[in-house]
Amino acid sequence: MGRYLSKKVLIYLITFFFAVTLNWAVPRFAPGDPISMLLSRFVVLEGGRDILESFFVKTFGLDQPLLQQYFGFWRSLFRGDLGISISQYPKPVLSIIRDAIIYDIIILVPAIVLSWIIGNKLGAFSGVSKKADNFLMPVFYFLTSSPYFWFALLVSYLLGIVLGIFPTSHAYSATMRPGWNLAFIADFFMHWFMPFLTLFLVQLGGWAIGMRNMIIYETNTNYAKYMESLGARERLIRRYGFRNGILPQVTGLAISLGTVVSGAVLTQMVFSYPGLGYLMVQAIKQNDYFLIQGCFLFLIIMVLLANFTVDIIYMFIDPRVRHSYSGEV
Amino acid sequence: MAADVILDVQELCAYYRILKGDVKAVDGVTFQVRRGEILGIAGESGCGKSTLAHTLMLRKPPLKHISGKALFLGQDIMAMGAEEFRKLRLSRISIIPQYALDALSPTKKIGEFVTDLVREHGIHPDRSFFAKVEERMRFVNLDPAVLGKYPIELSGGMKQRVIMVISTILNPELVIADEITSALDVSSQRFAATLLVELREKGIIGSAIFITHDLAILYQIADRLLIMYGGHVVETGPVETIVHEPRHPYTQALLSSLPKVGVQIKDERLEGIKGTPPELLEIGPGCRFRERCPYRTKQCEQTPVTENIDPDHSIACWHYQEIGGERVG
Amino acid sequence: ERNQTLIVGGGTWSQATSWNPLYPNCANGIRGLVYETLFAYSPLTNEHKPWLAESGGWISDNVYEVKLRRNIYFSDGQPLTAADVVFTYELARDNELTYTPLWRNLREVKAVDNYTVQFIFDSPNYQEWQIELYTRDILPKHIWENVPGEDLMVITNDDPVGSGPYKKLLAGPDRNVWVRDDNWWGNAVFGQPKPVEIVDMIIYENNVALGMLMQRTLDLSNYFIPGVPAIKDLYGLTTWYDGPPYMISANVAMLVLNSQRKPLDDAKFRRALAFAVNPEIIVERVFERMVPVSDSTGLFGGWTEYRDAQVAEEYGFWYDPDLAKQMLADAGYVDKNGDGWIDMPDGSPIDFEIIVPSGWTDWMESIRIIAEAFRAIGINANPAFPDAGLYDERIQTGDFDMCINNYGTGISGSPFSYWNWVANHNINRTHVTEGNYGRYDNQELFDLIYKFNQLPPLSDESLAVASEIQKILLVEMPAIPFWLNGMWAQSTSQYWTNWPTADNPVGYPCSWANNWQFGTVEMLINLQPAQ
Amino acid sequence: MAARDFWRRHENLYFAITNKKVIFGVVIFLSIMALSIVGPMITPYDYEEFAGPGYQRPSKTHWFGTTIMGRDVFTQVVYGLRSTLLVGFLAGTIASAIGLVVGFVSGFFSGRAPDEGLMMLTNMFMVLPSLALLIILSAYLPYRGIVTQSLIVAATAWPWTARAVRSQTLSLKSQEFVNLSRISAAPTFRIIREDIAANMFSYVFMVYILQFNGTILSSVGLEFLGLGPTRGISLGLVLQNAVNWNALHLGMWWWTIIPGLILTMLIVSLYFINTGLDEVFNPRLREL
Amino acid sequence: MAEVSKEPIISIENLTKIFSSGVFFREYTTAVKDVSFAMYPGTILSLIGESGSGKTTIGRMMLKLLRPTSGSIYFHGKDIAQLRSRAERREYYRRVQGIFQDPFSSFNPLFRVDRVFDMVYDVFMPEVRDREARTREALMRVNLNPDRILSHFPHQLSGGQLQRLLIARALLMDVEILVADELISMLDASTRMGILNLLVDICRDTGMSVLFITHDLALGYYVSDYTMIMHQGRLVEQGATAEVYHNPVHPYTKMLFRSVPDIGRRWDPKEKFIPEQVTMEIDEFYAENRGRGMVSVSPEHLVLMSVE
Ligand SMILES: Nc1ncnc2c1ncn2[C@@H]1O[C@H](COP(=O)(O)OP(=O)(O)OP(=O)(O)O)[C@@H](O)[C@H]1O
Ligand SMILES: Nc1ncnc2c1ncn2[C@@H]1O[C@H](COP(=O)(O)OP(=O)(O)OP(=O)(O)O)[C@@H](O)[C@H]1O
Ligand SMILES: [Mg+2]
Ligand SMILES: [Mg+2]
Repeated sequence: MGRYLSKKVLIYLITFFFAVTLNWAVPRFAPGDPISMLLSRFVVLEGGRDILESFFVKTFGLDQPLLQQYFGFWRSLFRGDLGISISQYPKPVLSIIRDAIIYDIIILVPAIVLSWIIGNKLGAFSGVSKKADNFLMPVFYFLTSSPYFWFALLVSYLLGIVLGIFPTSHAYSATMRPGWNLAFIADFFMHWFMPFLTLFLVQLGGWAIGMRNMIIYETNTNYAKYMESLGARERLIRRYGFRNGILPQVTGLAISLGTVVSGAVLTQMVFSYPGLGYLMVQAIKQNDYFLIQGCFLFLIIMVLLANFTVDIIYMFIDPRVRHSYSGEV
Repeated sequence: MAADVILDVQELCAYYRILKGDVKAVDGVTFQVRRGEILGIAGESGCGKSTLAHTLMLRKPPLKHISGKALFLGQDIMAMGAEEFRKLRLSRISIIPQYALDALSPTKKIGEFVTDLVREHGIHPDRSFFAKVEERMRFVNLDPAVLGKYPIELSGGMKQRVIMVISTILNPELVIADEITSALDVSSQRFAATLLVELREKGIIGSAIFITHDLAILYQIADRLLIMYGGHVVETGPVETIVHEPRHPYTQALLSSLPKVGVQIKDERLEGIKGTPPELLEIGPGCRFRERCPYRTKQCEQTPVTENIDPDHSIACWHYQEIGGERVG
Repeated sequence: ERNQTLIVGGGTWSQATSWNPLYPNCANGIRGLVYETLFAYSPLTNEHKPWLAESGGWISDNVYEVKLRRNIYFSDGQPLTAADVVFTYELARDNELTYTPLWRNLREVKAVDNYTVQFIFDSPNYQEWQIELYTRDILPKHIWENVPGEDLMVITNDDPVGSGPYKKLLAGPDRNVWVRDDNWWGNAVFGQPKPVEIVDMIIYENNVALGMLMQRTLDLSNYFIPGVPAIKDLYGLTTWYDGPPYMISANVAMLVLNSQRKPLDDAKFRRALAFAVNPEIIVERVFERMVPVSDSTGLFGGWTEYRDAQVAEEYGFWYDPDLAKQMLADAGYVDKNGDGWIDMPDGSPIDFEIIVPSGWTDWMESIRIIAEAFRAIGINANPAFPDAGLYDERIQTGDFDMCINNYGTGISGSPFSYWNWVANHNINRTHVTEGNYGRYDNQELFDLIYKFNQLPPLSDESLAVASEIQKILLVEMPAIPFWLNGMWAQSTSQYWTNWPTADNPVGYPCSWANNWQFGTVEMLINLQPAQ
Repeated sequence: MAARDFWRRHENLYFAITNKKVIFGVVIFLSIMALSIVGPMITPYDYEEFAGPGYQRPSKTHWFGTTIMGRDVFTQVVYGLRSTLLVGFLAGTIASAIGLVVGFVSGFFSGRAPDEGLMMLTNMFMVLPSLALLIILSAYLPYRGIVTQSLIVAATAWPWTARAVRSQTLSLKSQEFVNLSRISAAPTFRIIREDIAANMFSYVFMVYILQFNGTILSSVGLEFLGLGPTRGISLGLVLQNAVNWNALHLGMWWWTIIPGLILTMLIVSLYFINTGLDEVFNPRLREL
Repeated sequence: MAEVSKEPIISIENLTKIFSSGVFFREYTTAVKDVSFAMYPGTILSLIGESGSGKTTIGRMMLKLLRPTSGSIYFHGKDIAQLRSRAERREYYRRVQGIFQDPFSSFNPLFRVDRVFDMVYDVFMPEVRDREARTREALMRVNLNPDRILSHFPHQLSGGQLQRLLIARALLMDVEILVADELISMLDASTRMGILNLLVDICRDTGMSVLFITHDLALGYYVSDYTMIMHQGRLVEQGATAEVYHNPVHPYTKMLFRSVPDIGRRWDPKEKFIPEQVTMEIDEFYAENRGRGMVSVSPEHLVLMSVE
């Protein structure tokens, strides 16, 4: 068991190391100089840009040798310092991420978790009921095959503009001030609903399909046959199938939760819903090394943590894993 | 006499309906199981033994009941309503399947599995019930702690015993044991086989049908033997009679090809049976052994009628009178 | 309250992170809403409107004197006086700030009395000064004198204290919110702005902005929104003009030619290109007539005061593909190898790439049309769409044939800014960031532009130099002005009315950064709540 | 009788062509393919040409209507379909190929250093957030044609194929016929080709379908973010344009819904084929 | 018992196989431990043991499908680990062949069964012209009708036919050593004997030597001259078949004989038989005989008395 964990940890550490290095290297060796880019957009007196340029180069340490920059990067990483954003100077990358991430979480966690729960339930239902399957399976496939942004657009247009039920953009009304009052919460919910719905529906399809196939497989296994020969009712067998079929889905859930941030980029774009996704796209468009790195690093850490958590959870919920790594089998 | 019969199978036909046609794996099978006996069913692989068990316990497509009756305590289980039949299983008629190694749901502890199963039969698993289960566990030489374990934590032999306990937990009148020893080491084989006898001795089970391709084991534990060939029953009789005075050419050939400890090739050359078993797909009438039979005649193209040589010894062969009993071994 | 809140969008693209006016990338609205300049500038009338200043003018060839208004207070209650103005400028003398270059010919900034400041120059750049007057935010000395020199651009100034009509309320990942300062000194002078709050929304895509307009959750959009002419009336959107071109012009979109590459180093060739394109098609198809075609000189708005009609008449260009072909042939550019494409006089083939940033859809469509036009006269040109970052890198390092650009061509108080962008002299460096991406090298022109800068506005001499500049630009054609990008603005009248329009020019409907002092504050003053 | 014999011999084929899901999927997929092949031939326009006035709803002259600028949506869709299919094909092939090679090598040398190394790499790529990686990768390429885009998308899509192929290889490797070939001193290459690769074919085919779908969806996402091909046209770009030019808000449903629907149906059809084939190759799932 | 010549064809010395997996965190399984034996021409040597005792692993090492962790296998006095080049390996396989437990998975389902012969010709005797004729002859020798076998696909043939095909293949090559791993366990009672008899006949005729791996004691007795009993990777008892069967010494061997079902001899119904007991018995046995190691109880009978 300990061995299983240490093996996983080692893999994750190596992954982390490579990811960080890659993350550090890619922007630096790619074309596009974030500072000249920033400079060309400012209206300043002639000669003012030269002053700004030397200011930035010094501030961001881009005049140092590469290796030194690399080690410096690791050093500050361990201090929890992800550097300072160029495009949003002088805000620290970490606090930019912190401000944005909450919106990702608020949309994605419920969308993922709910779509996971409901998708699995529906998928299981579809897997055991032939009649339902004929109708549900195409629907699932349709949902999971739709590009997020396209689906988001349809939702936004239909519910927002044609029916006018929900506001089409942003996290809360312009006139609202965040606070723990009913009005704000209601307003927030209205804004939250459509992006949530989009993510929820599209992901629902995927989970349902997965579960459908799992349950068909599970209800054809020998233990299902054995139970049936011993007079178990179909409901019980289905419950068993669900329990076994859900295990691979748990991994999927963890991975989705890990990609919480990047998962919603497209939907967030369509609804101008704040979050890390848009931030990252902007950072990339503006060659903001530090912000890109920060976002990316953050994502990797999230994904690794999620995977790791699942590995641990798995040891508890699936006896097979525990044993296949302890050499008892 | 009739009161002594637990299971009375009459002219049972069950085919696999598949794309290519009907696989007549159980074709006009007639036999009885008497109270308190162990009926051994032997035959080559593919002769329909498992199909017979499935026909009695769990008919799933493509397996279809075509005709014939199976009277279990006077009631025809072929004609029984689904719910009625469901209740009958485990409590009165039960099966120990061939696939013991994966007959348990991998994510359920043994105890939970048992609990769930008996609940399906309206039994509330209280303390006294568990006391009984634990006692049975001890009876099969398993630590009752096994109930708190997952299947993966058990060895093959242990799983086999667990399955035997589960299948007989409600003291069924009839147990069908399908190839329960084939996957085991000789020592576990002996244990499992004698266990069945002990269960009967202790009155836990009424009668048993023991299916195997290994005549030597049947010799150890069965009271009567039924030899199947190509979906037909070719010979039925008390074990000593069948083993020592087989009358059907197939039984004879089968017995003479069995090696026994203490026979070396240089001393006695055993012969196999020439040719291969018939393909059961869309097979026509006639004795199914005729292709390989040294005594075949034109008459063999008609399906032989089953005749009782003794009250207890029946045979399906046109020529049994000419052949005469042959002592083997 | 919704009807006391003005919701705008289009000027802010990421969360505000700095409220420091000395840092050029500070929050949109810092200049104009929070900090104020001596003068405001109205592109509509091309006038400098006294703002903090009561008046100002050259009292001698090299001394500009500003008289400040009395009773101006910062939001912390401290008065704004000559000392603050002097402090603001001396800050740049003593530290490296973006306006430090001013001190190259500024000798002294002197407070004559509490309300009079004199700028004493060695040799004044009159034209640039025109722009400077409405660009510099006057900082409260009592606060900024405590900031160490090296931190001047670094601090975020989270709690900005300025003299302007609004104060910072909050900033989130999707919005900046400003709240009215009811004690603003200008209430008495200009009137009080109507919106109690201004919410500047960050909107990721123009279709979102349109959706918001349709839902009335946006009062003023400063996005380029395709389809506005089609649905304007349906949804009751207000634009500057009721009909084409709908928007006031804000900058010149020009095709920049890389004069370091053959055959674009040949002025004859460059000039011929100007005749090949019909900008009308671009205006019609891509912009649905929301922009006008540019004048050959590129001058528009207040700059037209320097336009020399005669030069424009004589050297201007128009759409005439046959003429373009003829001009090329005359200069020796014909199809030598018979592949259907025009070649160099020495026979080597010509193959151009026109670039705009990927995703800038209107420009992408435009260069498709331009490339098509070039191909129509036998010049092998193809559009290409590198990502924005790469586009910048390539234009700055001169790694391109042609590109569309408008970074420095925005309307200003002097055409100097335009010419200095189009033909900047500072081109001998790896990254060119001050304009003239095509690295057009003509010392005569550079000298003229420099000279123009040093001449008093609208003096005869300045007009003469301006004609000369226009002539050289037209003959040499380092960049071809094709159309005038609009000051995109669409507003809804559900909550606010009396939007500025051509018929009712009560302000400048623009929330873009650095433009609030262009008349946007006046718009705020003149807005009326609906019903 | 001969026909019957034929079907007996080719049971899987029979199941494949009688499987309702496969039929449904194939019909739709072929129709869409046909559209992409025939479409460009029958349309009188070029996809970049101003084919008529803007804002036209579907009509006889413009089957799918026109864009805001007057380009013909049908023409854009059919040309776009070509490149989208091409991207799916290329990226799916590349991703499957990488996954195949990695999975295969790693399965073949299971338990040894190359296996551990490759699996570590695979696990790394598996946990790297792919969209983020995609965005970063594509942002740093000067121009992206269909090929580069396919490469980028494939670069993040292969890991799960590698895992699947590895386990498949492992199970094939333990088949005795491989050992029989080895004790026949057959050349390693022949073993790989005839005993392993050939037997993986149907499996690989299904993996390929899934990759095809996955890569199409990823690339459409990239295209929407403006990180798609910088030249040419594709369904994703048609959609991106529709979004950028406010098609839906301006009431031009044909410009948004039709391409999106075709794209979605393309993917749906392949999923159907995949599920159907799964039932065919996996008799346990076969419809009874 | 067949004539035993002095020179072993193959001799195995202190063979050990430890499976390990993982590069960073190794996990070990000892499948075979310190096994030595030799094979002489024309003899059948049966290797008997329960599932997982390491029988297959020994067979695979002899076929060079697995590399021993330690110990060596000498083929005519030459360590087979040294056979590295393709030519050397080819020469080895020309003499040493195997047949696997599962006839169905021994054939690549995509190819006609002829492929196994073709491979033999391609690799070992490319010079042979009359391939077809030779193949037919070999098939006849194993009682197969070539016309009903050749150019069929594996799934069209029965297990017995396939297994015979493999024997025919070995015949074609005229091998010295045949490793027959659970040759008949997948086959029916009725077909078993035919194949077994065939194997023994071939041995007699050609002097081929067979390692007959099985878990069936009766079968082992029936065919073999020599018997080796394996338990948890070790050879616990080995010797002439009759010796081992009639005078088992090791508790494990004894237990095996007690539990084998045999027609004509019923299990003792009074004995409370529990498989787990044997482990204890073995421990006791080893404890009693501490330090004795492998002991020769009679000239042709070795017993493992203790493990150190
Ligand atoms: N699902 C099925 N579909 C079609 N035919 C089947 C199916 N299951 C079994 N059969 C066929 O039915 C016949 C009888 O099979 P069955 O499993 O009853 O044999 P068996 O006597 O139990 O053999 P074994 O000893 O190998 O278990 C065989 O010919 C087999 O091929
Ligand atoms: N490739 C492998 N990797 C790791 N362990 C292995 C491997 N092959 C076999 N083993 C292990 O080695 C031991 C011996 O296996 P082997 O297959 O030799 O037993 P066997 O006696 O042939 O059993 P059976 O009668 O079931 O064929 C077992 O514990 C098995 O799990
Ligand atoms: Mg069976
Ligand atoms: Mg084995």
